[in-house]
Amino acid sequence: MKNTSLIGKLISHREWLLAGIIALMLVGVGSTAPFFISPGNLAEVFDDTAILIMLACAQMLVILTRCIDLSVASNIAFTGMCVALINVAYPDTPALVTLIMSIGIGGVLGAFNGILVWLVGIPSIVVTLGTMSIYRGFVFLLSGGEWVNAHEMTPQFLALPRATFLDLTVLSWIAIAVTIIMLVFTRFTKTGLSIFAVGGNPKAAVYSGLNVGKYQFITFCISGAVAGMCGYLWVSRYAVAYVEVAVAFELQVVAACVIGGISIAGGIGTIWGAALGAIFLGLINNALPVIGISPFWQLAISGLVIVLAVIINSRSEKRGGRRILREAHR
Amino acid sequence: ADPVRVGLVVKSLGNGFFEAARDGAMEAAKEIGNAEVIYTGPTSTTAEGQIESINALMSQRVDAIAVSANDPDALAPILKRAMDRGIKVISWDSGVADDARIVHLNPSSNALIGAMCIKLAADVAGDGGGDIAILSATPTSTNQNIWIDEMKKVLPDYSQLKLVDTVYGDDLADKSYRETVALLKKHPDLKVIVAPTSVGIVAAAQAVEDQGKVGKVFVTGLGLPSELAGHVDAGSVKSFAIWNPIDLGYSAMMIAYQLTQDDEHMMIKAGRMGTISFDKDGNGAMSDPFIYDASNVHKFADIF
Amino acid sequence: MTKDLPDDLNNGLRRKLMRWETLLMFFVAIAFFTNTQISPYFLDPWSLSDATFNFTEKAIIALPMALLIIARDIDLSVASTIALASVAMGFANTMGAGPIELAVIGMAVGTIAGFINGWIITKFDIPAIVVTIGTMSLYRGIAYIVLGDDVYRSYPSDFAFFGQGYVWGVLSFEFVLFLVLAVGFGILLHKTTFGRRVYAIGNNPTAALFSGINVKRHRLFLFTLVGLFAGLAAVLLTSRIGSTRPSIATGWELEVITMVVLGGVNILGGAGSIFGVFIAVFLMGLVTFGMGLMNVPGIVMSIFTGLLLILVIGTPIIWRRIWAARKMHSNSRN
Amino acid sequence: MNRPVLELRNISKTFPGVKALDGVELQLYPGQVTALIGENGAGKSTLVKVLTGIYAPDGGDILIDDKPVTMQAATDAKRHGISAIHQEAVMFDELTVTENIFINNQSRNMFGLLDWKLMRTRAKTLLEYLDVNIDPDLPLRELSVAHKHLVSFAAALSINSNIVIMDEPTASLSHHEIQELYRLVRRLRDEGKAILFISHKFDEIFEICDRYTVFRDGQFVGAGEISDVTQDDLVAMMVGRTVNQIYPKIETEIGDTVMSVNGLSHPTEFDDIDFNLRKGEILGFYGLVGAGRSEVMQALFGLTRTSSGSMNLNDKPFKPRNPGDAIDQGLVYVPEDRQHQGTILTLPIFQNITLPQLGGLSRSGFIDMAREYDVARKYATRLQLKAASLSENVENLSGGNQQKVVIGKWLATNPNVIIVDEPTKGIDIGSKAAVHKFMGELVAQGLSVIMVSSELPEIMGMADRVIVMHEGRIVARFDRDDMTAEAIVTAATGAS
Ligand SMILES: Nc1ncnc2c1ncn2[C@@H]1O[C@H](COP(=O)(O)OP(=O)(O)OP(=O)(O)O)[C@@H](O)[C@H]1O
Ligand SMILES: Nc1ncnc2c1ncn2[C@@H]1O[C@H](COP(=O)(O)OP(=O)(O)OP(=O)(O)O)[C@@H](O)[C@H]1O
Ligand SMILES: [Mg+2]
Ligand SMILES: [Mg+2]
Repeated sequence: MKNTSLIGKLISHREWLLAGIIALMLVGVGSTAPFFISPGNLAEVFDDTAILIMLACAQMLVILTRCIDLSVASNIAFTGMCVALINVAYPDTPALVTLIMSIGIGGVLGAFNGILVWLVGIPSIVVTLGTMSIYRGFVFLLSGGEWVNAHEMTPQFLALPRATFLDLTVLSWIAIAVTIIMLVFTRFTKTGLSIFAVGGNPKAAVYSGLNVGKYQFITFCISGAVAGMCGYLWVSRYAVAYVEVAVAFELQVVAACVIGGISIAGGIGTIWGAALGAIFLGLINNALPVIGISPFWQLAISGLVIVLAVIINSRSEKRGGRRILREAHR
Repeated sequence: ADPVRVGLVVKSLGNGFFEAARDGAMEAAKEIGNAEVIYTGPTSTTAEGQIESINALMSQRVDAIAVSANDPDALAPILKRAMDRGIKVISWDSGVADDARIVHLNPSSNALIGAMCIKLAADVAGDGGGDIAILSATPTSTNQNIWIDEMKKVLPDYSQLKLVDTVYGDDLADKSYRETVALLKKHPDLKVIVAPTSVGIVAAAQAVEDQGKVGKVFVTGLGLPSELAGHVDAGSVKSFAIWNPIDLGYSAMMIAYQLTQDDEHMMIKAGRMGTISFDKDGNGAMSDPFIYDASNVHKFADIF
Repeated sequence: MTKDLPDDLNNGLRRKLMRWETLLMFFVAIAFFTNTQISPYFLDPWSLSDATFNFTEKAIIALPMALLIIARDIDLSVASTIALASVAMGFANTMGAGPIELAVIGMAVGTIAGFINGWIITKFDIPAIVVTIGTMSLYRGIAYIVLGDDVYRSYPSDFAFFGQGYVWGVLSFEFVLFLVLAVGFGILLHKTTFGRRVYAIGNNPTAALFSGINVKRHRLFLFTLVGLFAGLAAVLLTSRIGSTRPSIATGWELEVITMVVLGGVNILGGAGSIFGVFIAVFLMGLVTFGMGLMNVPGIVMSIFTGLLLILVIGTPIIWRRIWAARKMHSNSRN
Repeated sequence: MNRPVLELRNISKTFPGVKALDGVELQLYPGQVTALIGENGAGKSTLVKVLTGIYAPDGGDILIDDKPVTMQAATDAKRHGISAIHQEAVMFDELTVTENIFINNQSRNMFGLLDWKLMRTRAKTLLEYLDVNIDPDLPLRELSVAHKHLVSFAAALSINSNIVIMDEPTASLSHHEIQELYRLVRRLRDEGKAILFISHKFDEIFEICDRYTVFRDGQFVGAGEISDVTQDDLVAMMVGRTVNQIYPKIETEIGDTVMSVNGLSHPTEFDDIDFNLRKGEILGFYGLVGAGRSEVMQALFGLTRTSSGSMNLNDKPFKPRNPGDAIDQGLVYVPEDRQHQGTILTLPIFQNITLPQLGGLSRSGFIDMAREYDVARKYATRLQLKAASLSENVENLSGGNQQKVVIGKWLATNPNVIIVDEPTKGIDIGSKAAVHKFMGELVAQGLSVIMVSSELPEIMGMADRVIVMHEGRIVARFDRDDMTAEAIVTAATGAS
């Protein structure tokens, strides 16, 4: 009896379950390829996953409000191209200014999505399906289809995400900072709480004086700003900007949220969940080649994991009836 | 008379290599006078995207199509249909099935390219030799696959080199980068990465630099001087090879034009490139690849 | 008190539908006119016929997808299902299957893939979007496992008929098949009990259940149907390009959904018509064909399809709002 | 008499096709409870929504302390000292009790961040004030419907307001909780707050209200002191006519057993349910809200799996696997939640009515639209449905008319057993009488009815026999001759 309730508690706390699976995976991979779990390598894996973590956290906010942002990958490509071109035109721009600009540009793209959802009232999946094509098309118009290559970028433009501090890259630190800010934001601000509320029950939110559309708008702005920042980080990390940057990455971001237990129906989810979901995917991507599994298996494995994760989540979410009968309580 | 219109279909738009080829084709068109180049292709390296581009060219009733194929088989039916409609079809750079084009223009002899890549790898690995790995484009890329086969053929001659892995970066910079990083992790003793793709070689060089492996791991293969000059300076790339993509585009355009003029397809005059001969399967080669290193890369970096 | 309620059966509904389709028709007319202006090649029967190949397979999936979306579900795995079915056909081909057998195998594999989607979704009661994001990777992943960097080709020459054959003059087999299926789906959705139940489920699944509709079975059937049609599309596409790679049809799921949504199907379920989807298919076809004639790169075309999507969905919403505001205004003055 | 704190003048609100409010007026006085009375669809809830900034009125003035104000959003209402408990439970299931209570009224610490510790303490205090024992850290979804409602009271009280609006607050509360609520209302009144109390139940109106205002069809009919009027006066004002008989028990010939249920059990919801239903009989199921009656009925209808027990219908074993089976065998269920379970609000009336029997109205799968419309019209006429047309969406109807659509849809299937779950919940007295009269006609025609109701007068007035449930079990059975209100209520509370 005690046992089942313990398991019940564990499973109800999806994050712990997910963290456990991640730990198991690390042990498993580490036993075949010990170097994989060396601190240095783990830091690299984290560095490789940092962008996904940030995007998943931001996407979670959007999903909490019953929306979805499919335009993040295109936003990355667009903002990345913008800052790369700016860097080519004005090589003296300090990296920090570039970072701030990227947040701004991405935020504007996000705000455009948000306006269409809020003020025009088009379903978010339609809006972002549209802007996903539009933003990526603009990358082509902006660049004339040409690539911006490493040798055209200035060293300081390239240095920011690579610089290390306490054995972690600045990119990793940015991801950690974003995650912490998001945690505080969701737990301890009125806006954060309101985002959960408008997604959990939009009608009740209106009755409580919360403007559902406005909060959806805010989450799109956040998602856009984070995507914009990731645009710069991506372009600078891989030292190239071109039209197809991060193509189809939005699906990985949504998948990370799904694995992290964020309910697509809105209102349910935690930053921990989103971050762990992203780390989980990042780990799979990095570990498979290491343990000698053909890259051709990678896609099927992550697909299978997503399906299994949502099945497990759905089981733990089921709240077997209200239990009117007395004995059942004891 | 109406100008002769030739559709130049490339693997993907925005790729520096193909932009240079386009410039060559334009040059040829200008030289011919009464000809026009329609430069088109998808933004990602997919066969479906190329099919749509070819469909659009057919609708405009162009006179000839010159294609660098993302997939030799998937493009075959549509190209056959184009030929049925009286359009002259050639492939260049990366070929299609034999019966779906009149001739195919290889940038160089495939055997030579394969041999050259391995030779560059052997040079950079030094006498001690070591492990080498190949970073290719998409698994379906015709020319890549042929070159890799050719490399494997000559490898036995270089007993000091050991091919440990072949990975695919899909001609996407970020994917190539990740694949390179994974290679470096998986094979700590890796000495050389051979990337016979202009996208892959840049990404690989960047990854080697970021992983702090400059001097230990070298990248070589096929690439553009303009994109690799920085990496040659950084030391991750010692030398690499490429033929002149401008010449390649120029030749493709010339050949396509000639085919619209007469039926000769064994010996085709290609302007300043001279006469190019094609075998009974319609395969021909343009010229030998040229090797670039610190001594000459900056000179050519301004050209392509 | 007991006087009969006015007999305006259907009128309200039809009026609502008409408004949407009129708007689409208007856009189609604009696109058509523009195309005649920009290119002398546009009004050529063979050109038009060639152009239909670019969208027919997607349009065929859009038909059952419309039903699925009306019933409040969605299937993002259709493109991957195509890959899986195509790989299965390629494999069967190496075992010596004939053209008809290949087609049957393709459709069967599609059907199974659709059934698995539907089974997981209805059995565990998980949102469709989540499950099909997973199976989207899974199905294509299986295709990669089977085929890796290899290719299946040399399909029998008779097999080419499905994707390359012509029924009559410029009318290709694919296109005629699409026309027939569109009529069939129009009848299915708008005239049959099944169609009515699809609407009921899409508008309120709980009340549909309480009304004696076996909601799970209907949903399962719809997913299976979408799978079957993805399989059919795989047959056509494989036949058309005569080869199979695991990357076949990448990104199609979003194009199919764009067609459906553009056709006025409410992405949140409950509303839409096959006729709307039918027109939307042609609208997208015309727009992309016209731009193709001008050699506009595909990526730039996608800007236009994106804008078109937002514009076509957004215009009636804004229009309705202005209309309501004006009515409100005139009311309050009375 | 003192001056009103809140005064509405000439307020109008139009929805497409409906004039929900047409120049109405209302005054609320400090220290007084004002009842707002009117039939379903009279515009009461619409007025509440106008008052709380959820709907913008088309015209008219809202005056607070004689100063005109505008309400743009629910936050404005809060600013003007108005708090409301709405008719529908509009709460957040996934948030905790504390979060729900302070959703738009948070306390912050010195960093500008939310101060959960303080809010939890305040939540505890509020809940104690309401005399309920709820853990403020529980997610709301784990609470019963009644407790959820009480949390919404706490949320309304967390705002320091002068005006408190309660829209049918007792609809989902048990007898005990209703008494608690009365105490609360009186306490608020004594604190000098102005209270607007909306209810369809006359006993409570006469018990706690000081004044009344009556609306009919969106128009103001009259207002005054409760002590000056009788129930009949109010009814006459509401419906514009007098309603004599609210529970018209038609004596019918009771025949043989049509349905028998033996030892029906469910792992967690109910246990050992045993009863017979005879032809031409109304069998009442009484219990406090949450006693599990709906779960039993849903099991009979094939919606819920049972763990053991057996059923017979028309002398044949009855084991429905889904509602379709039950409908085929002549048993139908009118659910308690009209809006979610009963109707499809966004579809037209005629499609709602014919939905359960589409098969019968079609030829090889193709719907015969003409016949479909005939059926719909027949039942709409029979139930005296008030609507613009049969193609009107159900969402545009008032609650009572929506209920008529649900009943019509089930009658159209020609059932022989009809289960009605809270058939008159939230329905005005006029529609209620119509529903009751109709049920009488049904049994007179030989149908058998199972009626679940939490309203004692309704059960006692209508039922031939009454079964009382408590915590998932049958605890008492009464015949028409030996039922008394005391005995039934005592049994329902679980006291032996
Ligand atoms: N959002 C809406 N859209 C259209 N019509 C509406 C809307 N809300 C209410 N109505 C209509 O306005 C009228 C008044 O409804 P309201 O809910 O105010 O009645 P009520 O007096 O509260 O009834 P009840 O006692 O059933 O709660 C009804 O005819 C109803 O159908
Ligand atoms: N805590 C709860 N959370 C979610 N839904 C609930 C909760 N309590 C009740 N419900 C649902 O609300 C509806 C009304 O519940 P209610 O309290 O009337 O219980 P019931 O089982 O129907 O008991 P009875 O009919 O005897 O009152 C039912 O459909 C029930 O499933
Ligand atoms: Mg009301
Ligand atoms: Mg109930």
